[in-house]
Parts: sequence; C-alpha cells; structure tokens
Amino acid sequence: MTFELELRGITKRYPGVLANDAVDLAVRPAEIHAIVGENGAGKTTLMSLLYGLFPPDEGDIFIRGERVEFSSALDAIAAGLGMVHQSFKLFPTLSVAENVVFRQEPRRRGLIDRVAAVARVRDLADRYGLAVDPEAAVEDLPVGVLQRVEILKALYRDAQVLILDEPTAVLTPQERDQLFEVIRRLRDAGRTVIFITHKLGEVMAISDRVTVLRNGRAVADLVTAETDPAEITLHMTGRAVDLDRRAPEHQPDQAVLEVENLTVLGGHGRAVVKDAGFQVRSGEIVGIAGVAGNGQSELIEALCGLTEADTGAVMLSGRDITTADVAGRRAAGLAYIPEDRYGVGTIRRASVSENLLIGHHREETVQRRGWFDRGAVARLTRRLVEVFDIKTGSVSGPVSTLSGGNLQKVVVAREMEHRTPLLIAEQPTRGLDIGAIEFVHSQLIRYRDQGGAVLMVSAELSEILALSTRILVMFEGSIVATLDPRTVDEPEVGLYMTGAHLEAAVA
Amino acid sequence: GGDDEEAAPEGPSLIYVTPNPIGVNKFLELGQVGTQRVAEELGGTWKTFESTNDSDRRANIEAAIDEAPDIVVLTTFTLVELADELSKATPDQKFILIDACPDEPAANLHCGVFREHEGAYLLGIMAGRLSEAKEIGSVVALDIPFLHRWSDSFALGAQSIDPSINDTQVFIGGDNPFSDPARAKEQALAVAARGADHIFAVGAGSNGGIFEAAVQEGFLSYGVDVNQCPEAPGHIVDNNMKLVDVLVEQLAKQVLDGTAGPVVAFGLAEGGTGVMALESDEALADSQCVIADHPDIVAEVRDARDAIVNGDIVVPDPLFG
Amino acid sequence: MLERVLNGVGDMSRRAVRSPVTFSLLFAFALAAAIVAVTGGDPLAAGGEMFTGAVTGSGLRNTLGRSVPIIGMALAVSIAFRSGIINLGGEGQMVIGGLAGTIVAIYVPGPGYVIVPLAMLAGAVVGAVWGLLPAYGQTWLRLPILITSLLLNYVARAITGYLVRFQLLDDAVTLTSTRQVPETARMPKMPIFGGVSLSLILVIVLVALLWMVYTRSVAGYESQMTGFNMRSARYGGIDVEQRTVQVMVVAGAIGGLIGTHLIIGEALRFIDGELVLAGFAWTGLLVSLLAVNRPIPIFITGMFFSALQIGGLAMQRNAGVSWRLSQVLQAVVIVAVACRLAIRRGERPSTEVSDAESAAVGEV
Amino acid sequence: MFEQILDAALFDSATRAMIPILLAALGGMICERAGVFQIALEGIMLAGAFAAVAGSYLAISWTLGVVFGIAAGMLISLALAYGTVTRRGDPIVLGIALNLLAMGLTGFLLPQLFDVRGVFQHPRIDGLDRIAIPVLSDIPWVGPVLFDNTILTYVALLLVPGLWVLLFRTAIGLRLRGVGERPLAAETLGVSPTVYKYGAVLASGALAGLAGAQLSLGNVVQFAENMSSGRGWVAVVAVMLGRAHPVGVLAAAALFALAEALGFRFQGNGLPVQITDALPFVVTLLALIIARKRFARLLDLTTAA
Ligand SMILES: Nc1ncnc2c1ncn2[C@@H]1O[C@H](COP(=O)(O)OP(=O)(O)OP(=O)(O)O)[C@@H](O)[C@H]1O
Ligand SMILES: Nc1ncnc2c1ncn2[C@@H]1O[C@H](COP(=O)(O)OP(=O)(O)OP(=O)(O)O)[C@@H](O)[C@H]1O
Ligand SMILES: [Mg+2]
Ligand SMILES: [Mg+2]
Repeated sequence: MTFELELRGITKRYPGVLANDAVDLAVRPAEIHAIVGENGAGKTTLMSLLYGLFPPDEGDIFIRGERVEFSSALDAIAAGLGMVHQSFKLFPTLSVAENVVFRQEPRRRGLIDRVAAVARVRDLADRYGLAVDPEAAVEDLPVGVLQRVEILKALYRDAQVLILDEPTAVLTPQERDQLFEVIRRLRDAGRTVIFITHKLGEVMAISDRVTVLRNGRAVADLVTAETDPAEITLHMTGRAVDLDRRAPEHQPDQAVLEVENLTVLGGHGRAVVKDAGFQVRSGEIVGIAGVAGNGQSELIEALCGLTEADTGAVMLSGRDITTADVAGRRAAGLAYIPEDRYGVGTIRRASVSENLLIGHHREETVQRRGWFDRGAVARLTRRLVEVFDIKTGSVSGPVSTLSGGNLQKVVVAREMEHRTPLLIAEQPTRGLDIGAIEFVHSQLIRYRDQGGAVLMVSAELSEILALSTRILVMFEGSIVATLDPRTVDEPEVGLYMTGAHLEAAVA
Repeated sequence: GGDDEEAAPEGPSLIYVTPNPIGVNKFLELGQVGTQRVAEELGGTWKTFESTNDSDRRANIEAAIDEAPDIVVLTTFTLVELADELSKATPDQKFILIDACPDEPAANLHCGVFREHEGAYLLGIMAGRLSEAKEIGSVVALDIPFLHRWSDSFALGAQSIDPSINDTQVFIGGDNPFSDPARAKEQALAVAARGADHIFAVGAGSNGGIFEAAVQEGFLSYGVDVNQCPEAPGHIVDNNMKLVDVLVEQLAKQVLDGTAGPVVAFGLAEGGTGVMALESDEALADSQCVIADHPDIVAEVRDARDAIVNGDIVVPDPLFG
Repeated sequence: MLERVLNGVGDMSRRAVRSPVTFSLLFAFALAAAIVAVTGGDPLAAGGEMFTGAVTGSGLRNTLGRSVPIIGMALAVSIAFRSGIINLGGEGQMVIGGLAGTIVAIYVPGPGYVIVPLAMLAGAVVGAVWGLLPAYGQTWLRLPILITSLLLNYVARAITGYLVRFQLLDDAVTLTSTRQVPETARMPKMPIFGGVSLSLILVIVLVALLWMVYTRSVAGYESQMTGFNMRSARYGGIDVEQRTVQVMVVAGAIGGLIGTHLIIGEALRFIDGELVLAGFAWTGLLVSLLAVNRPIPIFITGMFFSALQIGGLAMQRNAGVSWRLSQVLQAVVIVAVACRLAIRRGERPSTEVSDAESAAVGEV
Repeated sequence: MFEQILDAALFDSATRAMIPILLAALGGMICERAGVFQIALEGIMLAGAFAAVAGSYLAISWTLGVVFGIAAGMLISLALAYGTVTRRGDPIVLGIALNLLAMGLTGFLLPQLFDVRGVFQHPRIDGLDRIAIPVLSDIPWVGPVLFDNTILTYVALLLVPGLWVLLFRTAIGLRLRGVGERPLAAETLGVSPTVYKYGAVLASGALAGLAGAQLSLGNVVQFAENMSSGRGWVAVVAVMLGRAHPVGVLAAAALFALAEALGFRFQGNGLPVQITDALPFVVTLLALIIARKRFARLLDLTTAA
C-alpha cells in the first residue's frame, strides 16, 4: 500500500548525541498515529526533520510514495504537512486571524483583505468546532485557545497531515476531549494526524497505531487495538512502571501557609485572583486544579512575591509576608518550582552549577560577607547532581544543553534543597516522561512525609488526584471548591474547573 | 605632510602642531602655510602634526620635541598650558606659540598674538553704515571669551556709527560647533527672522551655512580669517582677516636670528589683521566683496584704521577689557 | 593544505591563529594597508611608524597614559552591561564627575595627599549621582536606561558648560575654561617610562577588584544572573531594582573618577566641551563589548586600542597617512570581531534561541 | 517678544531640522519592527551626506547625489545586516563601530577626493531645489512651511502614511512585524527572517542615507566633517519615543526639532546657549516621562542585553 508518509533510516546527530538513529516510521492515510517515548528519545527531533526545520544526516522521507527533500518548513507545508509545535509559534501582538493567514494573506488591491481573513478563519473554526474569536489578540488568549489557533494555522494551509507535539500537556480534561473531538473529525475528513504524547491513556483513547521511540531508535510499531499500556511502557523504558499509586495516609499538622482575601489585579485592572483564602498545613499536599488562565499562575506569582497583590494577607509559618519581596519570602521559608522552567526556572546562558546556586547564593554555607566559598559551592552542586541523578556532561557547561527532564531536575533539586516549610510546585511534571514523573512524585511525597507543606498547581488531573491531600479548584480567579481526592473522580473535578457547577446551581 | 627628503640639510627645521584637525579652521591652515613658507624660503624642512583632542596634543608636541627641530610652532590658546609646561621642561628647544601667551613665558617660548577686535570693529563700521534695519547680529561657534573679540567688537563698531543699532549674538553649540553648517544656517535664519540684515559669521567650518542663509534670505554677511567673499559673491561685505601665515613667518625668522622678543602683538598697525577694504584697490576690486561697491565706506574704514593705529580710536579688547 | 600546515603547530597556537580576534586583526590591518597603498602611501612604512610610535619613547608613555581613560570607561560600562543594563551615559557621568573633581582640586586648599583623593572622591560621588538618575528613571518611572542615559549626556554637557561659563570662568584665558588645577592638587606621575600617571595603578587595582567581584562575589553572581535573565534572577530572590541602582552608582562613580583624572592628571583645566572630544566613553564601550565585559580582556583590549590611537598619530606624523585611517582601522577590527569572522571556513555562530525568545514562546 | 519667536520662519526652521531626523528615524523604525536594533543611524547619515555631495559634485546633478547618498547608506547598512543577521553579532557593537567607521572614512576620503580639509563647498555641488506645490503653498502659514520645500521633505512626509499602510495594511508589513516579534514562528511559516531583516536594515540604510542627502544637499549645500552632529542619535531616541509607530516617530521628531528651533530663537532673546542647547533633550526627557506608561514593553526589549 502507499503510505501517507514514510520515513526510512532517518539519522540525526547532535554533538555527542545521536538524537535519531536509523528511524523508520510509516503512517497510513487517515489514521491517528501516536508517537511515544521518554524525554530525549528523539520525538521532537524526528518531527522537526519531517517538517523540514533541518535536514536529516541520513535517511529518506516519502510523502504518498514520493521521495521529498525539504529545505524549509515551507516545502513541508507545500507538501501538505502542518505542525503544532510543543512550544507555540505564534505572534503575541497580532490577532488570531493575522496569525492564521500569515504568509497566505487574502488580498484586495495589494492590501490585506482583513474582512476576508476574519471570515475565512471563522469559517474554518466553525467547520471543525474550534471555538476562537478571530479578532482577539493572541497575547490575551489562554493556552487552550492558542492551541486551537495553531491547529487553525495548519488547516488554513490545507494540511493533509497534522503533527501535534505533546498537544495535551497544557489542556484540561474538557479541553483535551474537545481536542480529541477535533482530531477525530479531521480523521473522518480524510486527514492524517501524528500525535506525540507521554500519556498512555491518551494513546489508547485516540490513536489507531503507535510507534515507540527509545534512545533515538524506533523500537516498536503497534496497532493500538492490539496492545496495552504495559506493553508500550515496556518498549519505552525497558522495564515495568507502576503509575497507579495513591498517596499514603498522613496526618497534616499545623498551618504553614495562610492566605486571606487575596486579590490580584491583572494588567488591564481586572481582578485575576478574587478574594482567595486557604491554608496549607505541614505534612499535606494541597493541589490546585483549574483550566489554564483561571488565575492559578497569578495566585502563585503573588504568593512568591513576583507580582504584587492588591488586597489580602499572606502568612508564612505565622509571619506576615504580605509585603515582603521574593528574597524576603524565600528567607521566611518558601521554595518554588515555577511552571516556566526555561524563562524563569533556569538561566539558559548560565552553567548548570550557576543554575543550581540560584536562591542558595546568599546562604551562609556558600558565602561569607559577600564572597563565595568556592569549595562549598562545588560541594553543593556536586551533591545535588548526584542525589537527583542529573545527567550532565559537566556542571560548568551551559544548562541549555540539558534535556527537558534533566532541566526540570535541576529546578526540583535546587528548590527542594532549600528544605523550607513550604514548597510551591507549579506544573512540576509537565512534559516529563514516565520515569521522570515518577521521580518528581516520589520527591514531593518524601517532602510531605518529612513534614513539609506543598502547594501544587497542575493541569494534570491524575497527578492532582494521586498526590493531593486536598484539592482546591479555581475558576475565573476564585476558589470555587475544596474537594477530597478520595471522594471525587476526574470528570467531577473537571465540572468544577469549567464552572459547570455554577450553571447547575442557576438552573 | 613634509618634503624633508629633498631639503637641503643646512636649512632650518620646523614642526607645526595644531590643537584640532586643520580642516575645520582656516586659521590653522594659515599657520601651516606660514611654517611651510619659512622652511621653503630658507631651504629647510617642515612637518605638521595634527591633533584631534586633548590627549593627542601632548603626544604630538612631545613627539615634536623628540625630533628636536629648530622651532616647534604651536597655535591657539588651547595649547598654552602645554607650551608653558613643555618649554620650561626643555629649555634647549625653541617654541613659537600663536594666539596666546602664558603669564611668564620661558625664554625659549616666543608668542605672537592678534588684536582681532580691531578688524571686527572695522566690519562693524561697515554694518553700521549699510544696515537699513538697524538690526545686526553674529552667529558664533561657541560662547567663549575669545570669540567675543569678534562679535562684541563688531557690534561696537556698528554702534559707533549709530548707537540705536540693536545687536543679537547666537552661538552654534551642539555636538560639533565648528563644523555644523546646517545648524549654523538655522541660527543665522533665526537671527534674520528677528530683522537683522547684517550678520557676522564667526563659525569657522560652519560659516558656509551662514552664507547660504544670507543668499536665501538676502541679508549681508561677514567672513573671518581669509577672504571668504567668493563663497557667496554679493552677499559677503568683508572679512576679519588674520594673517597668521605672516605672523608665523616673521616670528620664525626672528627666532632663527635670535632677535625675537617674548611677545609680539599683531594688529592693524602691524598689518597682521585687517579687512579687504584696507587692501590695494585692485585686490579689493577682485575680492568679490560687497564693500568694493561702496568707495565712500571704504574711505571711512581706512580713516578709522588710521585712527585706531594712532590711538584716536581705542577699541577695547573684550578679552581683557 | 592549510589544515596540514596548522596541524604541525601546537593546539594553543592553532587556536590563536584560528581565533576570530586574530583574523579580525589581520583582516583590518590588511584592509588598512590596501587603503594606504591605493591612496599612494607605503603600507609597510605606515605600519612601522604606527608600531614604533605606539611602543617606543614618549609613544609608550602616551599609550599607557591614554589607556587609563579607555580601560576605565570600559570597566564602568562592563559593570552595567554584565547586569543587562545598557548604560550609554558614561560620557555624562565622566563629564559631570570630572567637573566636580576639578572644583575640589581648584578651590579646596590643602596638601596634595589630601586634595587629590578628595577630588577623586568628589568626582566619583557626583558621577555616581548622575548614574543614579537613569537608574531611578528605570526603577521608578520605567524609562529605559538606554535612552535616558544617552539624553542625560547632553544635559550634563549643558550643566557643566553653564557652570564653567557663568560661575567658574577663568577670565584670564580665551576659552570657556576653569582656572588651572594648582600644582599641589594634581595627580602625581610615577617615575616610569618618563612619567606615567598614578591613575594607571588605580585602573589596575580596579581591574583586579572587578575580576574578584565578577568571579567570586555574590554581587558579581547576582549581576551576571540578572544580565542573563532578569525574570529568573528576580525569581531567585535577587532584588533586580536594587542591583540596577547599585550598578549604575558604581558605573557612574568610575566614570566620575576617570573624568577627574583626565582633568587633574592630564588637561589641568576643565575646558567646556573638551572632555568629550576624545570619545573615551565610546571607545571604552567598544572595548568592553569586545572583551565580553571581562576585566582582564578589557585591560588587554584597552591597551591595544590605546596603542592604535597613539600609533595612528605617529603614522600621520611620520608616514603622512591621516590619523583617520587609524579610526577606520579600529572600526574595522570591531566590525570583524563582532561578526566573529574566523579563518576556518563554513563555521557559523550557533543559532541558539535567545533567552527572550524562549521566555516569550515558552511552554505557554 | 512672542511675535519674534513664534512666526512662520520658526516652523520653517523646525521643519528643516525635523526632516533629516524623521527620515533616519523612519528607517530606524522599520528595523525596530523587524527586530533589529539600529543605532548606526548617525554614521549612515554622515556617509549619506558625504556621498550625496560627492555624487552631486561629480555629476553636477542632485539626482545622482541623492542616489549616491542612498547607495552609501545601503552599503554601510549591508555591513550591519551581515553582522547582525548572518553572523549574529551584537547590533550595539556593530552600530557603534559603523558610526566610527563612517566618521573615519568620510574624514579620510574628503581630502583624498576633493583636496579640501574640513568643509567642502563648491558651485558644482547641485543642491536640492525648493519645490513649491501650487495652490497648497499659498495656504497662509502652513503653505510656505510645508509645501515649499525640497523633494526629500515631501518624500519624508509622505513616507509617514506610506509606511503606516505598509506596516499595518500589507502582507509585507504583517510579515515584517511577525519576523520582528517571533523570528522562529515566522520561519516555520516560510517567511525568512533573514530576508526581512536584511530588507529592513537595507531600507533603514537607504532612508538614513536620504537623511544625509537632505542634510548636505537640502538643509545646506556642502559637506562638513561630522556634519550629522548627533542627529542620528536623536533619530534613535525618536524611534523609541515614537514607539516605532510612523505617527509617533513623526511626533517625536517634530517635538525635538521644534524645541531646537525654539532654542535658537530663545538664544536671540538672551537665553544662554548652554541652556538652549539642552532644551530639545530636556523636552524629550519630559516627553518620555509623560508617555512613560507605554514603555513597559520597550523596557523589556532594551534590557535584554
Ligand atoms: N539542538 C540540539 N543540540 C544538541 N542536542 C539536541 C538538540 N536538540 C535535541 N538534542 C538532543 O537530542 C535528543 C533528542 O531530543 P528530542 O527533543 O528529539 O527528544 P524528545 O523525544 O522530543 O524529548 P521530550 O520528550 O523531552 O520532548 C536529546 O538527547 C536532546 O538533548
Ligand atoms: N542549543 C541546544 N543545545 C543542546 N540541546 C538543546 C539545545 N536546545 C534544545 N536542546 C534540547 O533539545 C530538546 C528539545 O528542546 P525543547 O525545548 O523542545 O525541550 P523538550 O526536551 O522537548 O522539553 P520537555 O521535556 O519539557 O518537553 C531538549 O532535549 C533540549 O534539551
Ligand atoms: Mg520534545
Ligand atoms: Mg518534550
């Protein structure tokens, strides 16, 4: 048969890394093809090669039986490929319509026909059930919508094959279900979808076939209906992993973090966090669930001192830290694993060791009267690298060469090392592979068991349910529910996250 | 550059050091002309060391001293401190300093200064006669006392004809006062907009802009240092000329003879400063200066010159007055 | 072929030969030589004069002397650049600090060992205050230091010009100038190479101090992290605003020191407009950028640029080639280094995504 | 006193002061939009002024002068484009070095080519004529100020709406802004950041070259060493103050020029030159403070060293 898309013997080397090693991949027309693999297995690299972002060192690409050589993404687009990148490639200040029609703008008398652009985008969105306002500025939109914009971009270019790199990492269950709806509709319309994910549940739910990558090699090509998560995991890791672990019982102690009537104003003067009040006690993990863009990030930033709260009070271990700055709050006993590990959690241009030092650099153990004890600094970083098993060539090498999972380990190691009474963990496992997730979870639980208080924000409901002692649900800036993970399930939490309980109450 | 290669070894050697690039200032160019003339007349050698800023100056003068020429020729006030210090440090080296003099010059330092205010005063007389609007002005590179010799004396000369004449002085300033014709032109236009019909251009390299303004707005202007009338024929009345070349030449010969005193002052009396109107009638006729069309004023100016020379008119020096 | 020849040489020298700096220098000098040849000069003679003029006799002293303001201003700018602050206000800080130092030197009586340090202190303090203005402009009013510091240069010039013209004028001279700095209040010269200003020691101390601060102090670490990524630095508990203010104070203070040195150690009078003519602030800025804001390379690069300038004068004096060519030469070296041109062909600079890019695209 | 200061000649003077700044700033604006930090405007303007005079002198034609000015500007900006875009060099280093290069080269070439020092003025240099636009130039006040000017004045003024349309209504403009904002995103859609950045930098070179031509063939008809005298830096500030928007840039350039022209007038009324010299810069600072709410984004751009 003619494959929609076929890769043969694709090899790509980076200095010191064989990112793709003679990978074969065959994708049939109108199928949903999942690609799975641990962090650094080479998924993104393979897709980038396919999409023409850079050429493979070896190997051939065939589209509908014809050998192609892409010199740029443009060629790939022309050949009917569309890609939704793991990190979105959108222009924040431009409108949705402008983002979508970019480079294929409808024109009238030499100028962009803006009316037509908006109309076409709206049309396309309606056809595939992608709810977006074509005239909104992209920078004002929540992530879930951004992803729809990315999909619209591909569809607008009439992509026959749509590549989605970890599309669900940032979505709520509802959004994910909507996305799956869209994907099925696309398949039914005869289009092919390549779907990269770390979540085996999703693989089972949506895909027709699945290819497993490990260490740059394609190790399995399976029909979804004929396999199960355990088999896939075995291919991915070479060992069995137990994911279904509930948090052990534990008795929470006194309050570490107390938040009262906290209100945060956004850039436009609108309240993005409304009157939030809650406690986190030592020995418990409080999970915050919510659709991205409902104030979780703003709440956390305000707690950490990165943005200013408008009203309200924050107490940490009995001390009022409402007006303290970041350093003051850290000193009062708070550590923070931020959601954005690239832009906030680490410093790309600095070395691994310099990154491990952030926030520790004023501690008496590493410096004296403003001068570093270089031996102590080296000991600290060496220990963290060892304990957290961070895979890095040299601690003085740039952190930018670490894989996503190892980068996250740098952040987790550093923040846990503070051994503060309170740890705030935002999306601690986003984009990590199963092994890394397991590791971070065990660390969070260890932290809790040692009497730490953990406040965790996650888009991953299974994670929230598995780890939390209590669940707070945020919707449009307010905490709308406090739930017990032992008595709720994912769909129920999802209802609160989308504000459905409010509608129910009104009805 | 010099021509030391072909020079006869027995002639004198001179090194001329400027405080600024020669280009922006006709005056500096004349210094070089004078130096060259002495060297060539006496079959000697000459060189020019051109400086651009404060720290170049010391480097250049020291390099000149290293070469031990017969005379090191320095120009302008800017070099007075260095001239004083280095002449005292190297008593065997002879120096000429034009345009300024330290309070107590060393025996090996010989100064030549000008009385520029005398020539400017004569230009003022012309403006006083010719101005119909009774509004005159000067566009001056910088608000420094030295340049007030030009602008203040110009106003004084005009007011000696008609005390009701109003004077406006503006300064070019900016990043590049001696070489910003565009800015100078706007300044001149601003003065013209106030009604001035005679504007003295004391802007060195910026003067071209002032003359353009004169052509555009139809006012009359005055140049400096050399005869600038050909730059805008019909729009430049006359110039306050400074015969730096002559002064350098005279002084250098005196230094070589051993007859030079500590200070020579060059004014109208010595023929070291002047205006075209004082030149021969032929030279004046060829000058393309507006004043050539006004023989009556030329005569009056010549009388004034005589009066200044014999002390009947005393032109105060704005610098030390 | 070239490869085989190079293989014979040690690794160090191979790297030196292939380094972009080496190539840039060769490239710039070759270009300059071509210009000299085309305009009818003798490139070899010009180059010879340039070299001997920079490193022999009074040339050596002048090279060392001029390196003081160049290296000093480069150090000042490096402090800001390392923390991601683009301070283009070095000139203003130098000028206004310089006048303050001059005033102390002229009007405060006392022995030299008191007045000289006092004048330097005054210059540093006023320079620091001038650095504070754009810093507060950024932290309070959110005005980019890049613009305000540039604009404040003109204001500093106007203020000093006004003061000199209307308050401090020495009417015995014909320029807008202060009185001369009295003999006792001058920066002493060391008896080496025929008299090099003591300020050179100051600069060397500054280089050593900053090297220490940059490599082993908390302040240096915090500045560097802030310069790399302001958001991460803030997240790590670094008070970015406070650092900005501190950095501008130190940068301004060094600018003021250098300004004061240029008067009490070199010109001996504050003449309106003279201090900016030589463009030390700009040369320093380029030196710092070329040296990637590291103190020891700044010292070396600063010396080199000083030599180029002094050698350029000698070239003009003795080979009749305009000093403008040395200006061209400096510019070409910098352009070539900035382009990181290297001998190895086909080598491209890395196409790493910038911090700003990753932060903005992120994983939204 | 006021009738002596506020008259048509004042606005005339302000217009002339504004045009070179405006032309260069519009160039800088295009670069800013394309994500290239352009601070070589000073040097490009100077090179443009020199080449314009040289070309006009050689051909006795201002047309060729203008062409030369544009060409020189583009040549220098080509170095900037190669350095920043192809070699990914630091635009600040390159910009400052190119300013130095232009200063050195023009200073070196002036005596080499024309055998004069400092200032080059010659009857062969054909200046830009004032072209009065019929009818419009008869409008009282506005007419003589705006509609009796050199051709480059009209070009500059027409470029304001022209560039607005280009940036915000055409495909090229959309792509240019996209490239400036997220080069990688543009690249994945097949819009080459390299091409657009080169285009923007070359366009800025052409415009700053025109600014130089206006300076040396329009404002005056001569070349003087370093005659750009900081106007290019003012243009850099105008781009920022005007937030890289054509109308904003126009307003910023006009504000600065008006303050400068007023300064000249105030000097005539006895205000010291030291104060009037600083006036345009102080006014610009004040404008920055007043408009400061808008600079949050700019701050992020300029502090990411
Ligand atoms: N530009 C690069 N330079 C050097 N190495 C790289 C580069 N890009 C990727 N790599 C390396 O190639 C390997 C494969 O990376 P890739 O991003 O394809 O993995 P992935 O499967 O997408 O991982 P993840 O699940 O974390 O997204 C990794 O070891 C990574 O570090
Ligand atoms: N300049 C670089 N040098 C070396 N490796 C790089 C470079 N840039 C990116 N990488 C690696 O390429 C891979 C892809 O980068 P990307 O930013 O998509 O992260 P990722 O691994 O997919 O992250 P995550 O695991 O969170 O999904 C990562 O493994 C990253 O470490
Ligand atoms: Mg990936
Ligand atoms: Mg990933």
